[in-house]
Amino acid sequence: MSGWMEHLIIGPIVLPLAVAAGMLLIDERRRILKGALSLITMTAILVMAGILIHESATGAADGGDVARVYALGDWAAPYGIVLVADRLSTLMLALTAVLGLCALIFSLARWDRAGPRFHALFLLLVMGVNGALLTGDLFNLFVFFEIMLAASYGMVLHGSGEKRIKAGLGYIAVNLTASLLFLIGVALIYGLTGTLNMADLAARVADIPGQDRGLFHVAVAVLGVAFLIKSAAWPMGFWLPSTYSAASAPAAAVLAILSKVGVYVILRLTGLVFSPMAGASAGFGLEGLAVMGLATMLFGVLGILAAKDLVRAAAFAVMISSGTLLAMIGHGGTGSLGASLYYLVGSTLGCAALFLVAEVLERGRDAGGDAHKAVFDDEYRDPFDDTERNEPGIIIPAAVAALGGAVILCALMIAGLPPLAGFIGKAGMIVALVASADALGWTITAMLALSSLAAVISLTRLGVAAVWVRDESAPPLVVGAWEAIGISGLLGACLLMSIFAEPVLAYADHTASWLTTPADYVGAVLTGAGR
Amino acid sequence: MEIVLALAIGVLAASGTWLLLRPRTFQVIMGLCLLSYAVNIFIFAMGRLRIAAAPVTQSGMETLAPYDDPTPQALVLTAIVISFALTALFLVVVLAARGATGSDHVDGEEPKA
Amino acid sequence: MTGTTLPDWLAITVAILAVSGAALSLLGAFGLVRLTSFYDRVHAPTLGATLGMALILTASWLYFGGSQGRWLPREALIAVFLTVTTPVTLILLARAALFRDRTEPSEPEEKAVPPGTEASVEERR
Amino acid sequence: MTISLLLILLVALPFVGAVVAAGLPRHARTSAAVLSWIVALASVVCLIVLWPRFQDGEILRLDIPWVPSLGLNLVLRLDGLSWLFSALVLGIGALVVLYARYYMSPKDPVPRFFSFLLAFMGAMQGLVLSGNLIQIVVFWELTSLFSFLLIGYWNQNPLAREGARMALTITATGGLALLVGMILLGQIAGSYDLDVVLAARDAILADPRHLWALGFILIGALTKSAQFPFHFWLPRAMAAPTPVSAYLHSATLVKAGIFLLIRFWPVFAETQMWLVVVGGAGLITLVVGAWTAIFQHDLKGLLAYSTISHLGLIVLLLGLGTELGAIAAIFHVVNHATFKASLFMAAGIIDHEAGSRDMRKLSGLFRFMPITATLAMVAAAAMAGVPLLNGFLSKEMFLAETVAEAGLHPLAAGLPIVATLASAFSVLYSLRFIHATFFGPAPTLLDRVPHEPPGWMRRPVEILVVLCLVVGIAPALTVGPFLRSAAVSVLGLDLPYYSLKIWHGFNLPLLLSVLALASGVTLYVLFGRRIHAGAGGGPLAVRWLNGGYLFEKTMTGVYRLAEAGTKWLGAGGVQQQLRAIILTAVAAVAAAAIWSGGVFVAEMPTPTGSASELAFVLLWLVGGACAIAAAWQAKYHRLAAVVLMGGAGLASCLSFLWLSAPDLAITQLLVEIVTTVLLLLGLRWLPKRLETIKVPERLQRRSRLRRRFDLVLAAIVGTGLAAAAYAIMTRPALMDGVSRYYAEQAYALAGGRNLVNVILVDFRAFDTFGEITVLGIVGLTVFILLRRFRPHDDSLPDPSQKRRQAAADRKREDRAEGDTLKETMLVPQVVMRWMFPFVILFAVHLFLRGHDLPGGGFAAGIALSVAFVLQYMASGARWVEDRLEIRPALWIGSGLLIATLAGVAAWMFGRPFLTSYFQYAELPLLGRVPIASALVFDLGVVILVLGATVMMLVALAHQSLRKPRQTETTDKGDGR
Amino acid sequence: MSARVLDLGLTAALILLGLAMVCATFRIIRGPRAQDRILGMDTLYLNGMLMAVVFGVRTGSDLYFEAALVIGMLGFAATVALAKFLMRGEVIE
Amino acid sequence: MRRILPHPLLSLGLFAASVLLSGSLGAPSLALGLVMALAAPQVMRALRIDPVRVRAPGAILKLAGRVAIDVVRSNIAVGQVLAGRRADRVSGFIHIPLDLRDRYGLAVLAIIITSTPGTLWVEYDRARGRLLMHVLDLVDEATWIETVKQRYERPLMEIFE
Repeated sequence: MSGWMEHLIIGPIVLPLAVAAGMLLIDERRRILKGALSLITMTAILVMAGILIHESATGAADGGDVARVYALGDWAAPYGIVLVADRLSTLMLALTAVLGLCALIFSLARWDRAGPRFHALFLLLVMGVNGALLTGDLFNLFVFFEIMLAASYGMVLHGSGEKRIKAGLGYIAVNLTASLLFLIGVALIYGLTGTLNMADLAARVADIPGQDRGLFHVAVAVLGVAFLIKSAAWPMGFWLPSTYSAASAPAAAVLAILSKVGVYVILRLTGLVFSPMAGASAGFGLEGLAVMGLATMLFGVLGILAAKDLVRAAAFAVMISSGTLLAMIGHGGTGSLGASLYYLVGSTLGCAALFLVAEVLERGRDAGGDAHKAVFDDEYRDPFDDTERNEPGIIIPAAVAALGGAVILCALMIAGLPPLAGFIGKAGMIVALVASADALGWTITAMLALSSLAAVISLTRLGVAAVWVRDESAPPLVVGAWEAIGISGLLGACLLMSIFAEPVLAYADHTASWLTTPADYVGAVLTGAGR
Repeated sequence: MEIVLALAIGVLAASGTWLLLRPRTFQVIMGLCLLSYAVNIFIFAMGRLRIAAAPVTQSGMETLAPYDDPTPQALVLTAIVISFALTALFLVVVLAARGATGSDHVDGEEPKA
Repeated sequence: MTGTTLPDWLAITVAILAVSGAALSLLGAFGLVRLTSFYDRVHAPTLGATLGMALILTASWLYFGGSQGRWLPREALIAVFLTVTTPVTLILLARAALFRDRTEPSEPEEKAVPPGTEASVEERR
Repeated sequence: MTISLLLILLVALPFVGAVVAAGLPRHARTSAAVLSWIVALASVVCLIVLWPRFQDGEILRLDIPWVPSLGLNLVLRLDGLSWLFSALVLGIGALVVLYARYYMSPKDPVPRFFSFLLAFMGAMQGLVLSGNLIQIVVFWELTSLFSFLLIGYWNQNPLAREGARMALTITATGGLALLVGMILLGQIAGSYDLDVVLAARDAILADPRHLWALGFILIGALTKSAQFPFHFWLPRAMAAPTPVSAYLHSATLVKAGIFLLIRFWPVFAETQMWLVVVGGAGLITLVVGAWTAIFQHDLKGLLAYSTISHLGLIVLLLGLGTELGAIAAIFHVVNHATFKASLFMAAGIIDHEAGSRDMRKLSGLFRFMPITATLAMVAAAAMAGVPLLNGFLSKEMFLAETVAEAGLHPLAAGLPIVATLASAFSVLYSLRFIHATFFGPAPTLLDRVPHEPPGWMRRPVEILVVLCLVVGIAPALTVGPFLRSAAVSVLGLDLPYYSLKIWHGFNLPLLLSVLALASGVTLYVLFGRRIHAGAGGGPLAVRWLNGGYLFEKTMTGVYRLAEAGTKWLGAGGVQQQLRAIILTAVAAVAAAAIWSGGVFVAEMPTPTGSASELAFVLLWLVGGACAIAAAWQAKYHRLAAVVLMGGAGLASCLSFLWLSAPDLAITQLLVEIVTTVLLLLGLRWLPKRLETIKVPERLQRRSRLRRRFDLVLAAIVGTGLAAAAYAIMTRPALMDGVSRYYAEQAYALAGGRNLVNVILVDFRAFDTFGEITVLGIVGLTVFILLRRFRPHDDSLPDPSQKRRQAAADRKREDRAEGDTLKETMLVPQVVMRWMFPFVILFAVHLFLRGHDLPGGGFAAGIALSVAFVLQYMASGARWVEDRLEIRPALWIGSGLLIATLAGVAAWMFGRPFLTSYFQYAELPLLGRVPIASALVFDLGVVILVLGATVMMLVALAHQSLRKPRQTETTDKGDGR
Repeated sequence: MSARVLDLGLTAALILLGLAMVCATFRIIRGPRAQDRILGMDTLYLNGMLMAVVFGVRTGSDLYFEAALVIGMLGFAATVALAKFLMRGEVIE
Repeated sequence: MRRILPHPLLSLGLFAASVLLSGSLGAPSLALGLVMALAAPQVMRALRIDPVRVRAPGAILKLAGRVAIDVVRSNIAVGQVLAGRRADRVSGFIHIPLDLRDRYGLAVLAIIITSTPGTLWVEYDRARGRLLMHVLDLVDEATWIETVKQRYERPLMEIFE
């Protein structure tokens, strides 16, 4: 272990934390400084994620895959906690970085003024997500989940307002329950196997004695329920629409990744623990996942059709995307997984972008609405209050047309219509499903088509209502420059991954096959350097 | 000993679950507290039960055999802290909800008749 | 049970001290059950908080002194802090109870609210 | 190379033009038109240049890899059919651009219009030039998308918006089906390449899945070409500007479906399904469209239904499955495009110059716009199938085919009759179109005087009408080669005999043609007036066949269903959500247990009978009773519930102690103290609940049921958790887990004896690191939330106790307000204040000894914060804050920073984050003292815990202070 | 012999303290008024602490001392908070 | 001296407590005790709390002994009450006029009274200098008043005033 590159992997965790901690020491009135700081930090994270993903994509010198292992405290796995940057986690890391950066830029227009300590919380949230993605330890995963959730509570409640608080209440209650289940599951697993390291667990699964196996499965089921709650699977995801639609736009955009972290963990664990090398446990729970996923998709479809505004539709789109992924994981197979990963990235970006766009479109709409009133008419005025609070900064022209275009792009991404990445992902999944030619595959295909259809119907309805139907009396649409940059950043990412679909898809496919052969991962972690 | 502790976990968990499913925010907070007691003991129990075997090593006896499993204890400590923090947060959100909506129902409004 | 090096007399003393302390505490706690008025009940736990505690702590001190040679009376810390802090609770509690009884006497069994204290008559209305 | 370039240009030019046009300023009407015109012309030139390359079935190809792993490549493939369609798209496109320049109002953002138009053109080009199945879908959906934008161009008009949405919904649905169908087809054929698929006809038909593939593809094709029952979107799309109607809804977009059918005609034409579905849909559409068209009063409506009918005709031709039918279909596509586009443009001119499209308002326009009228008459005649016009030719071929088919199949016996009927209808509505508009008395209902349009606006119509005439008169010379090359690319080189002559001699088809003409005229004479006076929409089945209405109904139904479904499948509130979660968890556990064939739980061991276990039993008797009582009391006696919970907490602390976990006991105790204070601080702001509140009987019953259910659920959860715990506890202890390593190495490698603490600050320090971050975040969030906290009205006033005590104080003269408090706190204050340094001392000890003995940073931090809380409780917030600087945010920040720095410091030694270092230092006087860098980390923990806990408590406590001075913010809680 | 007596005595003490806790719990649950419950809680804490001490003696381990000290030193903070709440309706003013 | 040791008694107490907490008389423990004894009282300075001035240190011991005896005696007495031997006893409130005004003296008195089973400090009216006390076994009001004033208040006044 030598050179700064070795420590790169922990950068996405330590850097935002250190900056956030430092910000707490800075006067809240120095907003520009804080904004600049977090912008720099997020950019740095993006760069780090870029380096890591580049490394995963190009592979090791001898042609194998790279799983960079970082033994915290210099304690080798499974005794210490390790961070593992493999194909999957770096992919998610990069996604988070892009999303985070864009949401941050968006928020610079005005949201960072809606409540105190925005930047610190934001960075901490990003740190939590990064940690959850990188960690190779189950309990540490719990801890990072909690960081992520604690910060997301803060972000959901950012700006206060009755609607937010009501939604936040349910969100917290549900997630606390999930955390308890998580703890129970982890504890049981420890009680049976004596380890918390995921790779070590994967190595031990096959050797679990027969009389312990039932209990082990119960433990994983409990754990699975916890993750399913986080990934908003039906019937445990009812909190998601109300929460996401109540949260402030940049928060919602970042939250779009949160449910995917749940999916990520499920993917990781099924890949590691229930792989064919898991002996009698191989393939455990996949059917359940598939059923859950389908139910979630159905619920999302109904919800998106019933949605009355774009934000809510976006929230249900997040659910649909979660459901799709769960069903695909349940379906299994390298082909499906590869396309699903591609879809994961695309749909997350699309939903996030829609959250941002919708906020701009709909903010003028219910000017008297509770949420906004509470945000910007603070009974207890801030000492650093200023008049520009409600202004989104520099305004760019031709807002309506640009926003209309943005809505269309988001809708294409979410509904999976060509020629954007949403379509490619969906087509890839259908290809794999049709190829598998089993009943489950066909059911998922049907649900995929149905969900696309529902998204088209709903998003055109709501999009038309938001962009084309504008009251004469309504305030003119304005888009701040920061907002425009943020939105176009996300959409640009969508476009890029559509144009360069082949390399991205190849990466995803390769990741899928890496996931289905966990021996490499286990080997990399358990032979990692350490004391 | 084991059976008593198992029953204790069961009673705490059942009471907690019951409260968690109640409509008033205060009940839910209490439920979460009780549940986290139950879960803490549960995690702890995963290290099996030992009396008078606190995991503080004596010199010359650096093996696991004479001590209780320290790992679950460390996990419980972390869990205690986190659940404490989140309980506090939940409490504050409950208060804020009560302030904003005037109701202490978990939905932020009284159920319609 | 590592401390088997204790001399017999010390062991027996420790045992007696512990049992009697515990018994005293139990007696105090039992008072909580048995006494009928709150003001009476407040007195009960003091048994355990004073002599009961003292006996048990002494037992502990003797035990650790005898078995491990640790004669430094660490237990004294507990004794001192407990002695100092218990009254705080009790005083506050009694005061609160008194105030509540004066203003909202809802329990018929609560009798003998002290006469002549300030404003009690007016408050009772 | 040049060919590749040309191919690329054919598709890319329109898109480039679209992007440029989008960038033009809002009022640049002419520049946008010129740009589009140039683009269209340039493309046409490219097309013409390519023409000599293939007339005999050659195919020009260009492969551009995009996503090869999905089989999705851009394959530009030009054959005769593509060329013909491409020519239609570009040629009519060019004319429409010209027309639109004059049609569009300068008030509209015209560049955007041209941008959409060009983009649509590009999409169509991409579609017809597509050599890859998935690429077809891609461009297919793009045409839907741009047609959506074009239809909705006048977005201030609700009809336009509705029409656009409907069109998109229908065609996108079709597109999805098409995607599935294409993927399936590609998998059957083994490739998504069109050439491979077309060559693999036998293999495809041998695979039973081909029916599915065909079905899905047909859904796509039929929706796009507006076939019954998906036809209704087309009339609604008439809300678009007329150039759009002329372009999309006569010449191109709707022909995309036809194109697809022709493309796959060689593969599927002979399957039963093709005959039934395609033929059937075409037939019904033909008749229904024609019938409905008769009763339209709107010119564009009439044309729209007529288009539907003609599309039906083409589809029917294709559905017949004969080669001549296919040729006739291709021919009619071209013919229909020319005359229908010109008619739409004419209708647009009328609308533009007369201000109305309603035939009931229009009349006698011939005298105002004779040239336009003549042009329209010629085009309408072509539509009606009058000889010497192109329409006649293809209609003749159609009738001939029906007659031929009628002889082949008994089921098809009626075909000629139906075809003739439809033709008669078409004569009827064509006649009506002309007569009602151009003849009769001068119009009275118009609000302006109509006149001829600008010459350049008429020019496209003129060109098209001339084309109709030329083709009609000399078909073989004009359209012949193109038709042949297209037919060759579909049918192969050995084409069946067909003749493009006007005169085939007296035969049955001619007779039918004449019959149709005659009966059409007769019908118009007989019923024309009545139709004109009718309510529109027409009699008979037309109303219930109004798919648009049904669609709207369906959509509302869908929305309503979705709402109901969301409600039914979803949860109304948090309570139900939590219940669902717990139910799911229980179900998941049960399922897992069943899946793995049960869960092993050891036999109950015989009780050891040790008397000391009795004490443990008593302990949990207490704990359990407290827990249950807390559950029971939490609704009405909240204070009692807090107390009871404390009891349960104490029991668990003592259990930890009993079972060898002193660290846990200490921490849990401290946390419990703080939690109690927190809960009480919160309780002040929650409403009191009284048992006396009456709930209606009905609700009571429901809630009783719910409670019973919850009770059962809670019991199940409790039993399950107890069983799991029991099962684990009775298993042998783990001897090969990670703990063994900890026990063996903690002292040697990490220099600590307290294993728990060593794990926390060294082995698994990262957990602790995360845990304090959580605490810090929560502290911040609490502060943020409470800064905007607005208490509810009924908790605004002081608590009743306080008020009464204040009142009592005021009553007596020798007392000031607040004396009761002062006197009560007199003694407690002394004790609590003097405890302060002692608690600090205790905290320092906990902190220092943590590595070797029970204690540690977290416990120390909480103990410290209890010290602060004691001061707050004893003396009040102001007293404390006047004397001590309470800056929790600062503490949180510094704690985090210190912990981070302690971790980062390891980098300087080339070690990973959080690597600890320890050493025994020989200090004078003190002797050997262990110095571990983990202590620095732990110091960060202490500071952060203190900061976060104090932040929470203080922020809550400040709420009572804040009320009286509402305008002022109390930012003491913040670190500024 | 002495160890036996000691063990017996300490066990008895534990049981007695356990019974004392049961009594205290009775008062907590029974009430009837808030002050009774808080008093019961105070007693419970006290007996719990004593139990911790006796338990420490019984196991011959010094490690449980801090836990007892925490109750002895800081346990009153909880009851004071409760009492203060009862007295003033507010814990911190 | 004042600067370094604003509260000598406190420092002494802290030193003792620290050593007890360390549980050893080794050099590190003593050093830590010393440091704490010097450092911790600084918070008292921040809180602006008056130091305790003890005028008669000898009296403290005497009082302590007396209290210890009283505690044991009243333990027995109350124990008998609780054991049910005294069915006829009455409990009640007594007002005791106090001359003691020093805050610390009052605090110590409160602790003594409350720590002694059978008596409870309930309410102190500062304006009138009157203490309300609850007694479990109220035999004779006057005796109680006398006891409190003589046995406790006098030495306390000696110590603190």
